[in-house]
Amino acid sequence: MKTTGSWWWLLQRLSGAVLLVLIMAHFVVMHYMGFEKRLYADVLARLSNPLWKTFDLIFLSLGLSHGGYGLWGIVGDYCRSDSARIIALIAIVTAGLFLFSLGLVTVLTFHS
Amino acid sequence: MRRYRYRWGEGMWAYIFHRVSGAALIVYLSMHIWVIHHIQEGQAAYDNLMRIMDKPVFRMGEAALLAAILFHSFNGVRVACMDSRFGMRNYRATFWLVFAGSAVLGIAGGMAILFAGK
Amino acid sequence: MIHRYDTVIIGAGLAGMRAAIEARVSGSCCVLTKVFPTRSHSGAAQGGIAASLGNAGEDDWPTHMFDTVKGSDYLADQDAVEILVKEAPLTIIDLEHMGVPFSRTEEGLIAQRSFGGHTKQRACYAADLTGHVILHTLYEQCLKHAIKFYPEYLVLSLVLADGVCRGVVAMDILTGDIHGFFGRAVVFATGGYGRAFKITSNAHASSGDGLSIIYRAGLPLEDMECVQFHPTGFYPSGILVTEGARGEGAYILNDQGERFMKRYAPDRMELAPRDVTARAIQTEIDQGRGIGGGAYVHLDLRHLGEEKIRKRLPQILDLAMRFTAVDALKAPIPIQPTAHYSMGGIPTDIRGRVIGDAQGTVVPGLYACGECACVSVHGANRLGCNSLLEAVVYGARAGKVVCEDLPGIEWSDWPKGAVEGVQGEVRALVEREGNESLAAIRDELQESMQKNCGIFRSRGPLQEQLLIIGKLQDRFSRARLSDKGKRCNTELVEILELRSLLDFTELIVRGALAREESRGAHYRTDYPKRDDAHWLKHSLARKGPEGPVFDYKPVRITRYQPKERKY
Amino acid sequence: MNQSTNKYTFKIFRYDPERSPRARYDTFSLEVAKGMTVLDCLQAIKASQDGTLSFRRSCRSAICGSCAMNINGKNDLACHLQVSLLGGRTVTVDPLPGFPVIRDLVVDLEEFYRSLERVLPWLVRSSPFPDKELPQSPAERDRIDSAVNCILCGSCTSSCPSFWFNTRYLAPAALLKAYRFIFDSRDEAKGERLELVDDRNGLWRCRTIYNCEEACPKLLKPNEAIAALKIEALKQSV
Repeated sequence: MKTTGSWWWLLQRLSGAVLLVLIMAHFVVMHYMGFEKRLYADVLARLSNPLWKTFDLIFLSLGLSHGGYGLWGIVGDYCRSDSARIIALIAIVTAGLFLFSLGLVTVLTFHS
Repeated sequence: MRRYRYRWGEGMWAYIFHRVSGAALIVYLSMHIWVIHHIQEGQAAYDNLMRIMDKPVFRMGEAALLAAILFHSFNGVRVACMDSRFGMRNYRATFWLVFAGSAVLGIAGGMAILFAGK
Repeated sequence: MIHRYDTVIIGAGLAGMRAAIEARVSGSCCVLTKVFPTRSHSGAAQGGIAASLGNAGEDDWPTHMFDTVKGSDYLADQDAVEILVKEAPLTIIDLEHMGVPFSRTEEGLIAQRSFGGHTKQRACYAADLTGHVILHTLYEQCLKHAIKFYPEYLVLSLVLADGVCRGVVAMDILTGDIHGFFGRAVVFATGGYGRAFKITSNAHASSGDGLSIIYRAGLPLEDMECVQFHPTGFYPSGILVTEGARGEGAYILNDQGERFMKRYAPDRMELAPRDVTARAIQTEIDQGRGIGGGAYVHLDLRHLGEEKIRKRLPQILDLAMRFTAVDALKAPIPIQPTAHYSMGGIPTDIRGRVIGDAQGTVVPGLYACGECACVSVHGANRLGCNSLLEAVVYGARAGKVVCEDLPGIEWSDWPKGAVEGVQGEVRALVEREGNESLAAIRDELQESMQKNCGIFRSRGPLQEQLLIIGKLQDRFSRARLSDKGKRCNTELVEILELRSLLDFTELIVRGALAREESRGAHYRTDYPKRDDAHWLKHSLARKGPEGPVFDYKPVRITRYQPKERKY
Repeated sequence: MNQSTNKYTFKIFRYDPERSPRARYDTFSLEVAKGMTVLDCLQAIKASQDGTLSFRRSCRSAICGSCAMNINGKNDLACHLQVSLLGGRTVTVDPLPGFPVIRDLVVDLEEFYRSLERVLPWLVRSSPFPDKELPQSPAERDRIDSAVNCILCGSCTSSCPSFWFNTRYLAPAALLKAYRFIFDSRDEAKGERLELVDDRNGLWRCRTIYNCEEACPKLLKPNEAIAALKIEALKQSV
């Protein structure tokens, strides 16, 4: 547990790999299975299925953490001032948590 | 600007595309979560929104989204494989492979989105 | 600005850095260097470093000593050689422990290969980058010990007061500022002077600045006429092709595809010492048996096989492609002799202390080691691999002696106006008006030295060369700089280097003219025999009121009496 | 055959803050003989056309690393690049990108040298040394071969965009130096060194752009060393 950077590096790759599968599935369902799949009724039906609920939650959390860590990497690449880095970190984490709770609310509370 | 004066090669473009597509996906994901959140406002409002989203200009956006997803994913796999020395060594060839793969699938998939249901 | 250090070391090659690693123990220490430490010319040494480790067959120090003494044509001081070869094995082990990545045998020991003039396989190597890896390892050790470097400082003059060395004055090349370095001990490790010749294996920086500084300070220089020509330099650039290539078994071929070394050194063939081999190649070329009648012969590696070449001579493969456009796997490499090493230099005793006269009077506070020094372990001809060894062994010795001596050396006063004097001198040089071009003078000097004072020498050309140097010195006084700035004025550096060249080339020529015999690398066609009765002695040249004055001192012979030298 | 000569145009970056705060390009026309390298041409220009042109050079045999510069957009050693092989009649010479320029083609490498010092760049051993050499098999020695051949010319680090944007980044040269010791079978500070390169300006700032692979004039592959270090760091954590 000494070289902590390697953990983050590995996690980013693993989350990326999982996301690759999830996003393909999501994209195919949403864009190639017909327009009605995107409408209220179908979404409602899917979200009533615990499997889809789980899928969406994993997708949501991995997408946000992968994106958030990617953003943090970009900040680290260009930003040398410590205070700016801390501000950026707080902003990323806050935005990530906010979006996550928003998505969480959508997925968990939306059912008939 | 002298600092950045260098003969830009495939590695640079891969890096820039990866970064730009990644940033774009973050922006899209944020908007996406925000928009989907509106499902709480009821069926009529939501389906109306979805119909607006089905207009050609948004469909083009979706096609672009697909291209970004494809490039970012494939290049991610490329980088991970090259980093872990998993078979791939030639950064130029693998870039073009990723580029061609995401271009072909992106154009085909994009066409399908643009002309779906027409 | 005056900096104060107990020890001031000049030069960051193998000798300088090795000295620094020892000298740091007994006080503050700094290293001034004209180029960044890892850019020193030690790094261009390729083939190996000699030591009787016995990793590739039986070997012992007396054999190494005899080979070296015989190689030197008996001009080497044998007590100094004995120290060199006795300390060699431990020195190599010490280097290895510092981290030098030597190539290895299957058993995991340091690999050793054959080399010219050595009768055993005793060249420890790291492919063909031996100097490079040792240089970098010593730099790493200097970082470990937090040794203070002043990189890109050109030393301009020695500060002597009452016969005691007080320090040096140097210019920061990047800013153009002149600094004084006040030290209780000053170690010169400034390297050689191959740039006196047109075709040379040496770096642009190898302009013998240290020697010229010593000479201008009124101290003597020893055996300056002994200049080594390496048999194998790329044609036409003169860039070095390691003797290790022949150590691995490469052939030298003339236009008829003949291994002509059998006519010059039937026993040792291509692995004869450098003076013999270089003369053989030059003779072939002069007699029209160069390739296509041209000024080069062939070095053929092909029979060694691709694997061995790639593994043991990777750099040569790369350089051959880049500098001669020859794929050494498929074709022989065009080569010619190239000015390589200066056996002579600043006279020191076996402890690295600089001596000021033929009686061996020590100049207090002043030390020298490495190629710029003349201990003399190489006499009239150095064996390959012995130079890296000398740099490390005598570098370390100089450092240790400094440690022993420092407690007995008091801080004295920094002479007033030492820095200002040099500042004025440099200013005058920059602002001087004239119509002579620095590059033209340098080119003419290098070309004429090559022609008149090269491998084969004789009275007529040498006398002509003296006249040429005189004229060039005169023209130099009217040489004009177009760059009047202070910041990173490389033209100023070049003119200072040229001044050095003009100083000591005169000594080379005068020494060669005086030494009426042929010994080692010094070959007089008008005196083709060695003359022990008159010339078994070292020459010492110092600056007199009207040009150089020569003096001589005996060679120290302990174990091996001079006899005929045959290979 | 050797007499065939050709005219080339050299477009050279010039900057001398003593005279003018503005950088510019000067063009020189030069007759280039067969076999002349870019360094030979710069020397010829300095000798006969403009003595104020400043650049570093020393060994001119591709081992000292002094004359690394940007030639036609690519970092390389001026001394081992033959003009005739460059293609085209115009040669553009710039100082190494990414480093502050001191004057003309001379750049300030201070930060570059300091970066090397951050990876514990010397052999570390706590166990006692034998009287003889430390044994090392040819295979173990081969493992570090490319890393010990590095000449510290700065070409790789200068070509690295991650370094341009964050000059605190260790960058390829220092990471290659870390590799040289981490994979040396005689060294005993592997863990410590891996922690040093795990710094936030360390290993993970590598964005796999691979400019370093192409920039290296000695054809070493710092990128492969970095990849190996990433795996090694990972192995250490699990």
